[in-house]
Amino acid sequence: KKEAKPAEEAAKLEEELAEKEATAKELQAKLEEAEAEIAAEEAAGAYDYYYMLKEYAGKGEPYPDAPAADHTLAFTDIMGGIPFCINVWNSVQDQWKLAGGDPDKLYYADNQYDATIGLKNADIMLAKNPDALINFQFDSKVNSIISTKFGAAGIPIITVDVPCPGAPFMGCNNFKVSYMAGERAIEEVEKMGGIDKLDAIVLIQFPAGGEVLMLRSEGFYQAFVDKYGADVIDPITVRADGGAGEAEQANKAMTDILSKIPDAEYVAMTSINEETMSGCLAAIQTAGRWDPDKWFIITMGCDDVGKQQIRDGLIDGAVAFFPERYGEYLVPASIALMKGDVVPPFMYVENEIITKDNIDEWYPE
Amino acid sequence: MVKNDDLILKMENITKTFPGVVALDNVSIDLYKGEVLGILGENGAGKSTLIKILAGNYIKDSGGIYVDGQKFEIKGPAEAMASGIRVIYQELNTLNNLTVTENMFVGEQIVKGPFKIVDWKAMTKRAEELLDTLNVKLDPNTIIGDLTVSEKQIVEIAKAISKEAKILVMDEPTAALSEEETQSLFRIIKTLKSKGVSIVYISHRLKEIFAITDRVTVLRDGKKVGTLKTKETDTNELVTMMVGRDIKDMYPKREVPIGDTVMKVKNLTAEGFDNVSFNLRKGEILGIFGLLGSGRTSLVKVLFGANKIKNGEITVNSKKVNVKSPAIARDEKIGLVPLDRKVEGLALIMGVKENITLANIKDLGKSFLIAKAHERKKVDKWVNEVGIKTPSVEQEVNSLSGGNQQKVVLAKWLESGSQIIILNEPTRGIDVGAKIEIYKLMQDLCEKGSSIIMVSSELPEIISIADRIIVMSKGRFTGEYLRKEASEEELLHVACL
Amino acid sequence: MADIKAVEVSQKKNIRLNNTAVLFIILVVMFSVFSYVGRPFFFSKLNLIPMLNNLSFIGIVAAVLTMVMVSGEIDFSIGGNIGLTACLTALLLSRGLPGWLVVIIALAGGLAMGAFNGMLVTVVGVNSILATIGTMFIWRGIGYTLTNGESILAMNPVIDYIGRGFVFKVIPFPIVLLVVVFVITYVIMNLSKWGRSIYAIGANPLASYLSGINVKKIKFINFLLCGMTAALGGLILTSLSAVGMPQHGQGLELVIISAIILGGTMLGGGRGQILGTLAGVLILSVLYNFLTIMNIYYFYIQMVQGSVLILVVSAYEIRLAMAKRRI
Amino acid sequence: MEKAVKKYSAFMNFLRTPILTLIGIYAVMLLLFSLSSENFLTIQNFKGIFNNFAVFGILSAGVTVVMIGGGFDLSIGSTAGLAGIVSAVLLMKNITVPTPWVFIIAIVIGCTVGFINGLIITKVGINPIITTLGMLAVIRGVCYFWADLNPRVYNVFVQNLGRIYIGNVFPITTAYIIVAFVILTLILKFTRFGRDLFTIGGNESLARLAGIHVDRIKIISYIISGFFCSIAGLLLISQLGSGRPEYGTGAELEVITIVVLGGVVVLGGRGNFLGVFIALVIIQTISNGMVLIDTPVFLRMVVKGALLVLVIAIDALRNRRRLQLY
Ligand SMILES: Nc1ncnc2c1ncn2[C@@H]1O[C@H](COP(=O)(O)OP(=O)(O)OP(=O)(O)O)[C@@H](O)[C@H]1O
Ligand SMILES: Nc1ncnc2c1ncn2[C@@H]1O[C@H](COP(=O)(O)OP(=O)(O)OP(=O)(O)O)[C@@H](O)[C@H]1O
Ligand SMILES: [Mg+2]
Ligand SMILES: [Mg+2]
Repeated sequence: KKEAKPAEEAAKLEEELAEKEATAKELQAKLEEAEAEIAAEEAAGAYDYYYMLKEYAGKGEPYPDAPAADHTLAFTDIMGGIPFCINVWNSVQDQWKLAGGDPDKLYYADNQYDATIGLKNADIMLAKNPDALINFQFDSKVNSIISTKFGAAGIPIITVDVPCPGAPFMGCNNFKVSYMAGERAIEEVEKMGGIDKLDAIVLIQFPAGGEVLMLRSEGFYQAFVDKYGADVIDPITVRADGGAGEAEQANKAMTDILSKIPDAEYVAMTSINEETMSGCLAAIQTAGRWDPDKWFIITMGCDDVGKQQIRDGLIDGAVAFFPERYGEYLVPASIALMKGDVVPPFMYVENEIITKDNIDEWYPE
Repeated sequence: MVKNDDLILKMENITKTFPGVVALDNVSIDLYKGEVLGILGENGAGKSTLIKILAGNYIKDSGGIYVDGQKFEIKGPAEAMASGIRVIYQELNTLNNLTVTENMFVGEQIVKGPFKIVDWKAMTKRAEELLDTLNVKLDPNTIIGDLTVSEKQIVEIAKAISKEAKILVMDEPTAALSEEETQSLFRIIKTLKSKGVSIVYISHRLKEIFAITDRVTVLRDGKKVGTLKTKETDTNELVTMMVGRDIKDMYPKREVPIGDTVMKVKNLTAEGFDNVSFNLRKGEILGIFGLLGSGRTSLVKVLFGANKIKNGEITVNSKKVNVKSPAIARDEKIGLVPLDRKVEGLALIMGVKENITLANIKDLGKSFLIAKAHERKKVDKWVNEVGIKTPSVEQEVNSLSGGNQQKVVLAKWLESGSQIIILNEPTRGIDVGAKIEIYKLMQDLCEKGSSIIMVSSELPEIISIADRIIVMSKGRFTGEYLRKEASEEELLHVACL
Repeated sequence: MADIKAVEVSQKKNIRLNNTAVLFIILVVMFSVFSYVGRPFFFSKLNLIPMLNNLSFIGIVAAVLTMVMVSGEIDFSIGGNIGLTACLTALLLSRGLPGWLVVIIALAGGLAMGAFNGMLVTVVGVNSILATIGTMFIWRGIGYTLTNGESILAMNPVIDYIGRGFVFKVIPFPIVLLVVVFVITYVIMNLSKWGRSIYAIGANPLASYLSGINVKKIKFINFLLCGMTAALGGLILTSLSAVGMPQHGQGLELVIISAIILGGTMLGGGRGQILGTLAGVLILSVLYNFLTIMNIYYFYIQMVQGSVLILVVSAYEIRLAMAKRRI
Repeated sequence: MEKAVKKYSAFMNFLRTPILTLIGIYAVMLLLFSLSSENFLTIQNFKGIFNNFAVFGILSAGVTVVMIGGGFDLSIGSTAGLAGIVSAVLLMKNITVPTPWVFIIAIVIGCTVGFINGLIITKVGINPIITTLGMLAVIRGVCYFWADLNPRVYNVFVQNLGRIYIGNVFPITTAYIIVAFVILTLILKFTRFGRDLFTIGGNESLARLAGIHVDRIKIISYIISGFFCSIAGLLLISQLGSGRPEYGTGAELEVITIVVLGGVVVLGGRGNFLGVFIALVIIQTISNGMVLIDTPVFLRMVVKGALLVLVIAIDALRNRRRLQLY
């Protein structure tokens, strides 16, 4: 295990840590505030229409009165073609049909993980003047300009996974889900014999993706810190740039990380998504360091790739975001907004940890 | 057609036109087994074009080619080579990054075994042998970019004789060679001839034509003038055939009063030549003669600021100048009509207009912008004065004939007001008519007070046109003659010193 | 003199359409068809004005890069430059510097990047493809390092105006910039002495040098201008997105170069038209816009754009070959 | 004038390439990294470094061939992606295509793309950069036909293809690269095709005069590049255990950086595989070393760019026999 770092560095690290903690706390506070607000509104029955539609959506039954008929809805996708997004888009399409919407009036554009393209698409969608926009874009700050434009045009927005000022948020609380993953990994660590046996905690991140994405792994880390203390966790934590959620770069990064922790046997690990993890897993296997009993891996998303990884016994669990159910929130909420109704400011998917034990319950083959 | 076992090659009524020029007009030649056929003709007569057609490099417009009595449709160089036609091109063509051996066997490496493995050992050995037969000492592993022009030329010759050929064409192979090297080449030609190889030999040097050829075909302005047995003819006859008119008409010389010194070069040394001094006077045409690689081009490039000076000084109009770049040379009113106008003189894909004003862009208008009418007026003036034949001043110079291209280059320097004009091989590759016009233009300029430095390897031209001739050899001045004193033999002799 | 007459005959063959005109005809046809097929969305102020807005920075950079490419060089670092400029702008704003000063610093930064490229190419003598692929990594890497990969909000009246302001309350400022840059580059390339030198250098650098043109100086200044306009592009993009982020401009080099080539500029220099570049930028943008309106997936849009590039350039080559044969 | 025969060895000619610069840089890097991290100079680490450049190494083999012939290939990343995803789809559990056939199909795909590139470049006469830039987009689009299939690779043979170590130390992928580089070196040195390629890259019109079938040889060079794209595609799905349409994105820039760093001249006619191999190792060692010594993630991009600029600048200065005038 690594020796303690020089005082100077330690101080700097502490500072960073404090900052991160502050961010996390701030977020938590906001969250609680929002939850309180939602509860209040809920009690007042403001979201009834949305909840009613959502019930049908959840059951997969046609919505009453075909509320989407004669309406238009725009969906901008964060990165077309990746499993998670394919699942989301398919579910939006299915739900739109259940809502009685015309498929031709469901507009689609692919933001390609690129702010410039995202802006262009937002403008094109604006020109098509839909009744609502589902915005799935990778930078929360770029979203502010999109929100301004749509606000001016009086078109409501629902934002997916990445916050957008003034728009209801649907998706995952990144910090929360990764904290869940951390807690789950801790369970495994405890079963194996406690933190002393753990050699490393590996966080495969995508720093270029911005803060929101960083929370997807920092929560994992925070769970460990909360349980064992920073002085124990910091020396064994390794952060790596695994790229934009594609397996290739993650594979290379993981190979280098393995060299950095040449003696580590027991490792807890998470990454921004399962595609990334699949690259890392391949690297671990290739390096001959793979032992399913010594790696505690919890991933984010549980998309088609993740499910397969669970079934194959490669990962110990995945926090399910249920991308295939995003439409059940998004479409009812869009319809509610189109009709001038209100929806909760935060619509979190109820995340579950999917493991080999419960996967068949959630996803019967 | 009469079947003749000895007739190896027959080219019949070959016609080839380029934009603006009829390079070949119904030309026929025939070549017998084991003979050396000389082809003579002025620059631009069409000699190279004829052999490039034979080599499959150009496609003829019409006419027929028969090899061994069989009609032979050449689609490209590969077919020509496959049927035993080998060519030493006039333009040196080397791959400067590769070694002598590699260059020598381009496209036809020696291979062995069923998998056709390139046999480097054999190739190096063969290269050594070939260089030996040519009497040169060169390591075949030398990178060819490091060699001198004459060495490169020898490599080219070695390349051409490296493989058995039925027909061997040599386009001015001796242009860069010393007397000794030329003699080695002749020995080889004789050996090949005795083995039954037929050789087409192109040269401007009549001496060589008499020394080595059996018959000689003369071309003029793209037409065949006739074929003679070498033994039955003499210099006078051949020259008359080549020129087609009195030499006097060919080289119209006017006497122009010669004034004070305008340019003075003292102990000039640079890459390619050593310790050179001379004066140039107002209204004078100073000829510089030398063989390929003698340092002439290096010299004029230094005078024009395109090459670096190592030592010595240049004075223009009694003022010492440091010609560091062509821009400075231009500002000192020096102009250069370069050796290869297509590469160094013209922006080929631009129009006549743009090319004429190329060296004087700053004068195209008073402001930042080009005054189009002003430019047009200037250009029209030069087009008329110099006599450039072009359908329009917008025409890409690419499509002009060589002579007109050369006039465009000249007009460029006139437009920039040059007083000292350096011409490097001014009449290379242009037809007789245009040549005469160029000579006239040069003398018009002298009459108007300009001075001219003319580099040329054409003896008749330099002897007739230059007022004074300096001879260069291996980077040194080896002789200086007034026009009246100079003779072709003398100059050639001094040039080989 | 017979020759004079020859001159007067002139220009009959110039009735043949040049490539730029053909491109604009294609553009008009595309536009009409798209307006019909994509009705009612495509042909509307609400669509076309933002489309122009969004292509403004691409067009601006493309115009000046055309100058570089006509002179026979290329600059792959423009995307990196845009990214670094965006980061720099946002960082400086977040430090509380006044907007006008930030604009000046950003443009100066662009100049510096251009100067570095220009030095590598003209002084050291490095092939510009390689030099600028290298600096592309450097600029973008610095952008990421400065911001630690995070995006930074960039709100400031001056910056806001650059991408989102209106002139006379109706004309978006980026479109004004686009027009101004195209007018200036058009004047430079088609009407000025400077432009004449650029074309000459691209057509034959050696002959230009031997005609007294200062080839290195002109190439160097072209790189300077290109660096500066890329920085301007970075400012516009920062303003359009209200965010400075190191990802800005990623991959734009290929988009912009494709547009320029589509517009008839040849790699290797000498040929190219500013208006052709405008047409190229417009064609690619109109295609993207229309196909997105038609709900086509991004990858198929890319496929169409790639095919159009190959087809149009094939057409140029075939025209050129036919023109040669005709002589 | 008697001139002494200057002796030139092949070795001296070889030293004209940037190989010494590269070796120097690599030595400095080894020193720096091994002083700063005890984990650097370990067999374990070098196993990783070498296995990591498998795909780029294989791709650079083809690109080197194309570039020596004066061409350019930007479509490699997309082509590898296409070969990869199609193979992965064919290897899916519910599809019963025999493994050898999958390989054949992958190779046919790569070679076909190469053939199309070559055909457009030689017969239509479009600049190779433009042609392959267009193809880059077109082929990537084709990859997305299979975007929603998410094929995983379970075929053990295919998995092992890019993952096993010979004698537990030496990555088999590096063996492929070495074999490919050696074979190509031999082909370039000892076959007519190879020599003709150098001639074409050095001076195309001379090659035509010499009777070389320029178009044919260029097309073959693009087919070779396509072939290696196929292999790279197979390695991708082997090493990553899955097939995705985006695999190989951006590889073109990385590979060109490597090839150029290795001393292959962009305009053709010069280059050798030893240089490319060293460049591969260098690029991979940098990113690895910088991870080990905890350099900020983003600085690596700067260092890579700076290294490229440095090496080509040194090469430009070294090869500039006379002052460059324009
Ligand atoms: N590729 C070409 N394009 C245009 N014109 C050409 C081309 N090649 C030759 N010409 C023209 O054809 C004519 C004949 O040229 P050619 O090179 O055959 O003459 P030559 O007899 O070999 O002259 P020299 O003694 O100078 O070598 C000249 O007017 C020349 O300008
Ligand atoms: N910069 C240089 N570096 C090395 N050698 C040079 C350089 N310039 C010229 N030379 C050599 O100097 C000699 C003279 O060259 P130069 O080109 O001046 O000859 P030339 O007589 O003008 O030939 P041509 O008329 O064919 O151009 C040649 O051997 C040439 O290879
Ligand atoms: Mg496990
Ligand atoms: Mg000739």
